[in-house]
Amino acid sequence: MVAVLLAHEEAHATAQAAGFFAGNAWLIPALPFVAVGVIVFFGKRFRGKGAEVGIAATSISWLLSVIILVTRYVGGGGPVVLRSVRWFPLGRDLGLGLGMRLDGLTSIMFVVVTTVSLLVQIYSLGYMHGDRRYTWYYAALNIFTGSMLNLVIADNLMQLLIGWELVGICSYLLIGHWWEEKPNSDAAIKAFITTKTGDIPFLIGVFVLFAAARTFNITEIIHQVEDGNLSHVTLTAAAILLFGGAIGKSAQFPLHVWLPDAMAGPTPVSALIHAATMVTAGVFLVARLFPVFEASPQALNEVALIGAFTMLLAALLAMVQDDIKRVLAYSTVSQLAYMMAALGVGAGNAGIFHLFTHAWFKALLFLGAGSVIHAVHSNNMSEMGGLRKFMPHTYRTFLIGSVALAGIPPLAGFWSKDEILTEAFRVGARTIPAHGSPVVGSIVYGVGIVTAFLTAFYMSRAVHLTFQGEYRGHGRPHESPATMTGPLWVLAGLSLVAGFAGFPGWQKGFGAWVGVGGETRVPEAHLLLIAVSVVVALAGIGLGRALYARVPARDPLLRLGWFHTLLVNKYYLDEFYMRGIVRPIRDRVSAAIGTRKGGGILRYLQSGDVQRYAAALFAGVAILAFLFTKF
Amino acid sequence: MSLAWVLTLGALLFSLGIYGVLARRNAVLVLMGIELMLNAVNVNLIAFDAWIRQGNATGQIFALFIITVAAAEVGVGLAIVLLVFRRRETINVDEVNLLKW
Amino acid sequence: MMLDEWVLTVAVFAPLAGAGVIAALPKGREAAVKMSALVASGVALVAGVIALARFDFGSTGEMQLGIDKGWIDSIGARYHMGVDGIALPLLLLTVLLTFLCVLYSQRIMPKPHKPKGFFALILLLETGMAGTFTALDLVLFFVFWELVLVPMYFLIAVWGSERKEYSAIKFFLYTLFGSVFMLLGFLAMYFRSVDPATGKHTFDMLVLQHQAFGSPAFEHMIFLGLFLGFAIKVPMWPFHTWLPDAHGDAPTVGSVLLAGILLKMGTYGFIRIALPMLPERAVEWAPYIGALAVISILYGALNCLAQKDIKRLIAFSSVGHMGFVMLGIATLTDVGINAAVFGMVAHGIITGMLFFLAGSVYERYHTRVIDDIGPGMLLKLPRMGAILAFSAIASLGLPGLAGFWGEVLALLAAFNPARGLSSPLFRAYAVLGGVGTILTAGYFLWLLQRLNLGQVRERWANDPHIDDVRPVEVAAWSPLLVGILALGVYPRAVLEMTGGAVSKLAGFFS
Amino acid sequence: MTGQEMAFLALGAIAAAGGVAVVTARNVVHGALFLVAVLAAIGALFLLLGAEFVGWVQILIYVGAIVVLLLFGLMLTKAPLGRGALDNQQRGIAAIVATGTFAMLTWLVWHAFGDERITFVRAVRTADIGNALFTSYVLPFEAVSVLLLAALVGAILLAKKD
Repeated sequence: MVAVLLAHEEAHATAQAAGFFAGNAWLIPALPFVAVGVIVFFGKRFRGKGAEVGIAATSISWLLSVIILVTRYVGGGGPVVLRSVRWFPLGRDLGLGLGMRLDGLTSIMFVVVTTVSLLVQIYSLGYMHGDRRYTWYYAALNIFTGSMLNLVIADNLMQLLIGWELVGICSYLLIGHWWEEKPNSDAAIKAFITTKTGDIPFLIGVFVLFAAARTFNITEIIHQVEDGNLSHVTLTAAAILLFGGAIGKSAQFPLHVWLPDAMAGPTPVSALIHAATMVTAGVFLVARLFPVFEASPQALNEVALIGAFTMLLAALLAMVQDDIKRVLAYSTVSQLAYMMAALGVGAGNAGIFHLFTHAWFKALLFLGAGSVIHAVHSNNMSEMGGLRKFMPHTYRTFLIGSVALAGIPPLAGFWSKDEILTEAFRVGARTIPAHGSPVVGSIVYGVGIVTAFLTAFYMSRAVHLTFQGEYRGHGRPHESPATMTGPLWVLAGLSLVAGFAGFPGWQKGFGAWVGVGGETRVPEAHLLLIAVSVVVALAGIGLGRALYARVPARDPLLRLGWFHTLLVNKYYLDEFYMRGIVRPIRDRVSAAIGTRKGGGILRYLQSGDVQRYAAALFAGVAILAFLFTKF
Repeated sequence: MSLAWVLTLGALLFSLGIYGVLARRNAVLVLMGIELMLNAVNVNLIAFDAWIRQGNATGQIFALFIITVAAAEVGVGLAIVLLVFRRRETINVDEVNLLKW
Repeated sequence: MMLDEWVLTVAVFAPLAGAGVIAALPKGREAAVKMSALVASGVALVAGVIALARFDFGSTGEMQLGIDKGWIDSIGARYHMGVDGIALPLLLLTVLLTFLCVLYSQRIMPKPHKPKGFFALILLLETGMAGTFTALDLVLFFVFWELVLVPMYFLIAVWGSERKEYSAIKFFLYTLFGSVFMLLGFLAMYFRSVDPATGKHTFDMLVLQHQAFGSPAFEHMIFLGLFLGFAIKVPMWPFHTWLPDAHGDAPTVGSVLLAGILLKMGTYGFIRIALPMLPERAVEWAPYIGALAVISILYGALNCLAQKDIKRLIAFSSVGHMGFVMLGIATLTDVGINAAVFGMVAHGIITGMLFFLAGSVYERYHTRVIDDIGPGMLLKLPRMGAILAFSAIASLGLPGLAGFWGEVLALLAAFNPARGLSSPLFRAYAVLGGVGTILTAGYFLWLLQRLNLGQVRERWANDPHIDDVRPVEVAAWSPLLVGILALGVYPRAVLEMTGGAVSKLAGFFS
Repeated sequence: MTGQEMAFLALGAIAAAGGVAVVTARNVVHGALFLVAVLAAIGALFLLLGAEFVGWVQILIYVGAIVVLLLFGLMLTKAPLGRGALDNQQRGIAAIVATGTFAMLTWLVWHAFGDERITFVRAVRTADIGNALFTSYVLPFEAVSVLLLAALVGAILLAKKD
């Protein structure tokens, strides 16, 4: 791999040389935590009820992140900055550090997380206005932001795991923010338990790496992988187990079921946690430990195939949803699967590039959906329609986001999606060497094209149902306040331009910054491939327009018959989990154990018959005396 | 005279006492079994005393203590038996299972 | 130095003196009784803090602040006490938790009132518990160990609820049953030991660490005796059945002390006695202990899912958490034993806190059935509900809070067990333990949902007797809440203490 | 075989046979009378072993007091007759445990003291016992007297008709 990773030796030198900002990047995750303390204990006394504290802290973090990214970019990449302190000792020769590993990937993630978090917090000023747990909401958002940043900066797997679990609990807390309603707390529990299920393989994977490498430190582990110190079996096992965590967090099949339900939370939360940041943690994890995955073709193939499978699965589901947030949720699952598939075919940079662009337009779409929901007080598109007239800002920004997602040039989504498809195609065509199987590359490309078509179609459907035609809801909707439309326009702007960061042939491209896998692989643009994907996207949009331009009385998708039923029921997966796993354990197994009259044998022994006790006593004494003298 | 003979007699009486304690229903008979066991202990004490033959006859004195304790035990034991009999009209041990919950 | 020699004695016996004073006070002097109890446990707490201050962190593996005087010369039992890095945190936990219990009871007392007996018993209990963690002589250890039973029995039997006599007897019989075998083990070791200094048998725990006790078969029997004594106390499946009854029916502070400290006596016994004195046997027993530990984890968690009673639920969660502690011990590695000690302290704080909460909830609602209290407690009692949520989340092992480290480090250790243990087997344990953490998260979140979340039940909505956290509760709980967060963020506070001592112990196995 | 040994065997045979009869008797009063035989034989054995005072005390207290007390107990509680009424269901277990204990103890005794012999010396004088009792053992002696008192009070309290 690149010099960035081999720069470990100079690490401590670079900590000073990196300059003040890079050297003190640990401040970025620390600040939100400080804000949490202030908000929890003093929040209610502030005029803004604590919101301003969170926004201020996140702003500083954001500023630092941008400075670091810019200086790195100006410096043409720059070294990895490593710093750590010993946290606590662990036995004779071990210890756990608390450290930072600041490289391209971290810098990018910093900017993504802090920007979206900041915008969401500003947006929430309007959206959450008057909420009964307004102060707590901001505290939780800041715990989340801090934890996510900690996950990103972590230089060892244990620290990463801590961030990983903390974002999980924040997700739980925020999904269940309106816990007075039982479905919301149900969704929160489902999200936590489902992702936790993935966390166990992740934890075991960390242990596998630790057992082999005797360290949690990511840099050292990667070194050992590159030096070939770790056996293939170990690496395959570790990679597949770690990917289990990514499956849970990034909502990949078969653990994707929690994400749509997670839409029970406030919409800004969905934008932050369930679109732009936390759900990308799984992708980030694979990228962070990419050398481990690269060392094992089996693991890479698994990643790619799970990704390919999930992207199609979720895109199909997105077509039949009536709840606008669920459309976006399934879309998120599908797009995350794109990133996974990209990593799986070895195109790490393309995957992260898509993560980067996706964050903007998906956050934009969620916030736009939130704006709509705020106006019509319903999540259902069947109660929307015609909002274009009432909410011009929301409409325009939402449209930009949709087009970006659909992959129309020159918007952000096009560049990243196309890079992924191109890479997959090249792997399939064996024009570039790949760690995984070429067949898998072809599969990813084929499924990716189909998914691109579906993506364009369902976004077209959503836009038409929401904004075109006549208003079908109650009351008279109104445009949202500036605190809400402002962030929308910022994100819309980013969705317009972010794609150029990865313009093929420009400098060394996005990959030179990030340096995740295939660093040497310069992205190429194939005009034919571009043409194919643009045509497919346009076809999707066109089909959507044809079917939904005039809102039909009967959903045309019903013509799919049994397949539609299957989709509406989410492939019956939820049913299966509930009836096959959760209920049996929760209700039957535990009841069987819990209510069984324990101590049957003891009950027999404790008959209350003194003479039986005495018999046992004497027998015991005799036997013991015999044993004690014998031995 | 062999010490082990006397000790064997003690063991025999002790075991018979155990049998009595374990196999008898009647509480007074159980008490008799206990008397047998206590006597077995006395036999051992006296035998060891005779074997060691120290000046102050420790074994004999302990035997005396045991006889005293046995007397106290029978007194209290019979009092309990009488009390149980008065309450329950029976002194069969296996019908008195207060220890069971 | 005088102070160093006697500080442990003060910490252990100040409560006993307090109990004596209380017993001597005339009836009806309730205020004086409460004040004496507070002072006595306060003195013990201060002594504990002094011990901490005088403790040399440079050599945590050594016994410090020791005192060694003749006691029963004819059998060689000595008044030998001291603490190392393993005992000190547990001693501190004991004096702190008991002090908080006494503080809490200043205002909130279970029926039938009777403050005299209540406080005297708590103080007596404290002496027993603190003594167990400081004793370095098996006879002394055993005396303190048994001393704990009596006050706890009466606390449950007199001040308990529901089937209190049954639970008290059950607790008493189970633990007594175990300790008889433990005593046999002690005696067996005594009679096979030779103190190199005197040439006689010895009860000294430090000397016994370097003894051979005869054939492996004989040592196995000793280990079996010790195992029964300690495992019942922990309690490990299948010896756990006394625990939910005792916890469920004990008065609030009884449950707090029972879960917070008493259970640790069992695990401490493993670490202090069974492992260092019989290391070769421990290696052979470890796989079985590990298996029981994993069963405890899963069994406890599954049981929790079925509980309708909040105190019994927390009690069963203790079975699971102590399973993690035992799993850590069973690995025989320094990581694992560090994790175990950390887990003991963390569990003491967190579960103590949870039992306080359960008690306070019961005190207000007069029911412990989850579905009768909830849903919507968080709306009715926002502060109490928030504290409950915090403690429950700490208990399910969220990083950043105390519960996490004990669990994750135990699993880590299980993944890399000591030499001589089967790696695949222990790795399977680690995986199963991991499944246990999912179940743990499941039942705690489900508890929160049923109890805390949702709309307030109409029955309670306008009940004026249900008030939110009171000042005395704030006072008694805030140290625990701070401790939960502090240990989670800065586990070094405990691990720094235990490190040296554990390394020394782990040295027996590598 | 010396005279002493022969006397021991005779007394031992009486004691053993009597003991068996005590625990198997079908009539409770017979059982008590067999107990008298056992206790008397043991008392004689004590005399034989040179423990004069203990021997006489044995006969006085056991035969004179304890057995009488037991007989009173039997009569006051209307003890029934017959094996079914007197024995419980676990005779088999009891026999096994008793036999096991006996085998165990015998093995132990012969293992440890098989070669030791009691050489006949003169009997211990009662005066010596008195001396020892009121010098070296005065504290236990007092304790035992308190015990007797406690037993007395306890027995009265328990048996008292309230």
